[in-house]
Amino acid sequence: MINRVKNFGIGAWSLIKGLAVTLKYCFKPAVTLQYPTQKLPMTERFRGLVGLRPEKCIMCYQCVKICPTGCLAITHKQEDKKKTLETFKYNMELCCFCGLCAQVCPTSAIIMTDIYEITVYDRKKLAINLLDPKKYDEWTGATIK
Amino acid sequence: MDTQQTKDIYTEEFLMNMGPQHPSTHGVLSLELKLDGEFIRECTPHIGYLHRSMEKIAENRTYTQFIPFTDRLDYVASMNNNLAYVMAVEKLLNLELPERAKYIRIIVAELNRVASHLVAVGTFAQDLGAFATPLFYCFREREKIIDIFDQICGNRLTYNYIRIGGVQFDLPAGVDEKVKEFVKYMRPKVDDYDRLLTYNTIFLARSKDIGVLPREMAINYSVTGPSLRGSGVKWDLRKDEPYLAYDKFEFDVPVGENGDAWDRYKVRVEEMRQSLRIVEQAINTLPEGDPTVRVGRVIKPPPSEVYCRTENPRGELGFYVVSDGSVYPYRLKIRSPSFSNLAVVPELVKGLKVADIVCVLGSFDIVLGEIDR
Amino acid sequence: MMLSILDIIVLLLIGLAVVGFIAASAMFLIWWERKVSAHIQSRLGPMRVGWHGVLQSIADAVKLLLKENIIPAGADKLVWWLAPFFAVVPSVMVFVAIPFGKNLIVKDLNVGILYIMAVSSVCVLGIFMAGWGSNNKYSLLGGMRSAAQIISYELPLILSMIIVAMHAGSLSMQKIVAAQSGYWYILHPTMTLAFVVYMIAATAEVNRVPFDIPEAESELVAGFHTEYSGMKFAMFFVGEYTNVFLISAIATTLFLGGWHGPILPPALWFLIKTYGIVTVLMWVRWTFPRVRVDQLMGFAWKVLTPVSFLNLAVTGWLLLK
Amino acid sequence: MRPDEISGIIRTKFPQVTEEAGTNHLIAAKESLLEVAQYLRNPPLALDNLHCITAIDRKEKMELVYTLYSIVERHGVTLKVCLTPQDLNVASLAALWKSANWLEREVYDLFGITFSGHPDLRRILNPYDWKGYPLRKDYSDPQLIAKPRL
Repeated sequence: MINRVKNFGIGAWSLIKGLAVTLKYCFKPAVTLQYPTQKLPMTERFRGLVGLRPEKCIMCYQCVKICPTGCLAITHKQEDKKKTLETFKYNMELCCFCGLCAQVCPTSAIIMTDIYEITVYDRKKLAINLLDPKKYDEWTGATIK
Repeated sequence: MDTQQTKDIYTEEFLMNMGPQHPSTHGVLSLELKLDGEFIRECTPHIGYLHRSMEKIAENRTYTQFIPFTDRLDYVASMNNNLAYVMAVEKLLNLELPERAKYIRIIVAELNRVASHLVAVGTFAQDLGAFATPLFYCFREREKIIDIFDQICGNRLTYNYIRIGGVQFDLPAGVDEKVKEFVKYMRPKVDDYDRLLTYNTIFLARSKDIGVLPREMAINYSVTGPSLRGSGVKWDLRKDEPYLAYDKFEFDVPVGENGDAWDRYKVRVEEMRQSLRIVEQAINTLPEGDPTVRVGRVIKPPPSEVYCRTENPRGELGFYVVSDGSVYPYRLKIRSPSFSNLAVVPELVKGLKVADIVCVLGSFDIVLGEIDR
Repeated sequence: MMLSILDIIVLLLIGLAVVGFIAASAMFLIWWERKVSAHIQSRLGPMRVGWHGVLQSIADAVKLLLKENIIPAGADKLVWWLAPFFAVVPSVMVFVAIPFGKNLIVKDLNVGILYIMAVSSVCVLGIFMAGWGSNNKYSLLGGMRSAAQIISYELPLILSMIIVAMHAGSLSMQKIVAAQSGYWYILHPTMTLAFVVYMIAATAEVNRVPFDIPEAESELVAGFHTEYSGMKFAMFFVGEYTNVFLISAIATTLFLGGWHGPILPPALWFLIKTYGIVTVLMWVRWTFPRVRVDQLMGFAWKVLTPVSFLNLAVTGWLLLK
Repeated sequence: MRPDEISGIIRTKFPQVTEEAGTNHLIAAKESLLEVAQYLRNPPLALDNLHCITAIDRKEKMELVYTLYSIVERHGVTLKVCLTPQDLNVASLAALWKSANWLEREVYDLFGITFSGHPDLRRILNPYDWKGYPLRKDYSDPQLIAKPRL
């Protein structure tokens, strides 16, 4: 009977210690951000949407080959030894933001921007052409580093 | 229960479906419970809702292309998945790694173990009814680790950081300060969890002697990781079959006594402390040099088979890779720890109450991405 | 005795005042709980609707009003429809006997405590009907658990109230408060034990953690109010917060000297003490895990009830000595 | 004990168990699998933990690889069994190691190898009424979009 009361005492004391922990954190400042107004700045290596600097692209197709989910597709015109880019299809729906294309590109024409808010109302808008300059205006201004 | 008095009362067991969409099945797992009032007579799990047939995908991807897929296996500890897969391929190529690459991999894997255990501890407390408060504390600490990973490799959950032959980038400038500061910040927090949860009398009442897993049954079902150590089996790959540079650090392996839910939880809390010790020792003695070995862009391992396993936060994740000399692996088998850990749950749960199945399931800390592959 | 028109109007006005106070206090408590729980969990809580989210409860109420009224298939229509009323109406009826100030009381019944206990035990019917009527296995389990829990915690509750009545020598709430003018009952040794037993039993009575088995989120999805949405869910929600206010109000009246207090007006003292106890209940709610059903029942019958009977005997012996 | 010691002990006990060239994987015949497994399970080698079962579809034959470990003795053995595509059936080891129950169900589900003596051989990962065995090399499915080979 005695140790039942003793256990009861230890139990009650452990409850009070638990309350003390929550009380301690009750008066500490909050760690959360108010999302739409305050946004977390993305780090320098952050892998968001794929961005392109068309002038640097040498059409070596390395990025198309390495992409695990096959979301890049390039067509180019070849006139007497001079290759010009025609279309650079990028399908955001399949992209898994792994960063392999940006790592394998020899001239770092293709890079990962820091846009992560990708929401569309119509699925077809997820497949975009990286060549036209207005591609990311819909989401906050494109910050191609 | 079947005295004369209850013989003539017609009672009937009813079938209750728990999942696949349920607050505490830790993913898309469906448990079919045959209930007699509150008591569970039988429990049959149905899995496969998240089956993406990773092994078939692996046969159509080159060795480097499959690394982002390993992130999606145990999505709570994706660094450790990368590590296991990449070590298997390096064993195929029998590649020798520079010291710095080993140390960086250990730091990153152990930090990810702390983050994964934080999720496990938070959701286990949530399952037992401590609504949201411990979970928020654990996620507040986990956020600090995610920031460090964000700085190192650029992503917050699916890191894709470890490459065949080393790591993708070297550690950025200020990271070792941040890691040391995190370790100092995290130690008192783990003591907080002890005060808030581990010795709380209601927490003890809910998880002591629930779902007791004896030693032999644990080994027989090949349960691995903290759930095995909770049953008193001192088996940790980092100590018994040291890979990378684990033999250079001293840490001890926490072991539970009678293998109930509380012991498994206690082992995880203890392991967080040990992982912090490893990270501290690794970051202090980080060697200089280039963390990657030059491996050609096209990786064609010689035709052979290899099995390599590492100590994941949930157990031993093994990769059996068969290569036939081409760029694609011929067969890639993923031995997932949660798959075998889940196989024990129906055995342990017979006769317990509905509230206990949630406790036992939470104490095994399963992740369905890894089970269904 | 025929009620003249004037009496009826006065009664209606009083009724309106009470219901208005209940709605306002429920709204305030919902907002207050979200802020307290937020700061405990080192986050900010509602911040967008009004200064520090003050209008958040109103926004929630409007949202719930606009929700579609879904009746689950195969539900026992009448029982399911009636359940919210049975959960809320008894709580409102209890407000008759709560003394807010010197003469700020609807009707000073001389059987105050008896009336309160009789009326508030009807709540369990509402929860049980909700569990049974929703034709959902989770709700059924939740309803069964709530019936067992509330009935078995009523005994220690009544016993601790009787101990106070014995000391005060009357059942009427005003007389109990009057008896405590100089000397709060909580300071008396047997009364402190009764206060502790009362608080534990009262937390179980209103299904708050660590005894919130009937609507255990992590096991029974949402327990008895799984199938309720819109205004019906809002009624359960308001009912729960009114009950929390009630048990704190009764606790202040019986143990903390009701509206007695040095300089501030009596009604303000009453509210300060009541909301103080409610904040402690919230603090407890966001710290402890949930007890299992059989432990809960065991605790009620094997610990609380014997302790209350012992306390009763000791009080009787003390008073008669 | 070192791997070659272990294979030495086993091969002395079971002459028909051969060793694969290079690696020290042991290859046992289909019929003697249960008997060899029984021996491995008991004390001299005490392999108490069937870690993983891998099936490899080599087109002309199907290989089953049992990875066994012993926590007591801290050593491991890899046992292989070759099956001809005609009769994809082998004795189930669920009686010896309980982990084999789910592992064999997964191999049955993805490769179609039936295990005689298994408590309840059902599909585990795919829907129960799925046609065909996905991980076989000759498995083709109209919706399966093969990634363009390099």
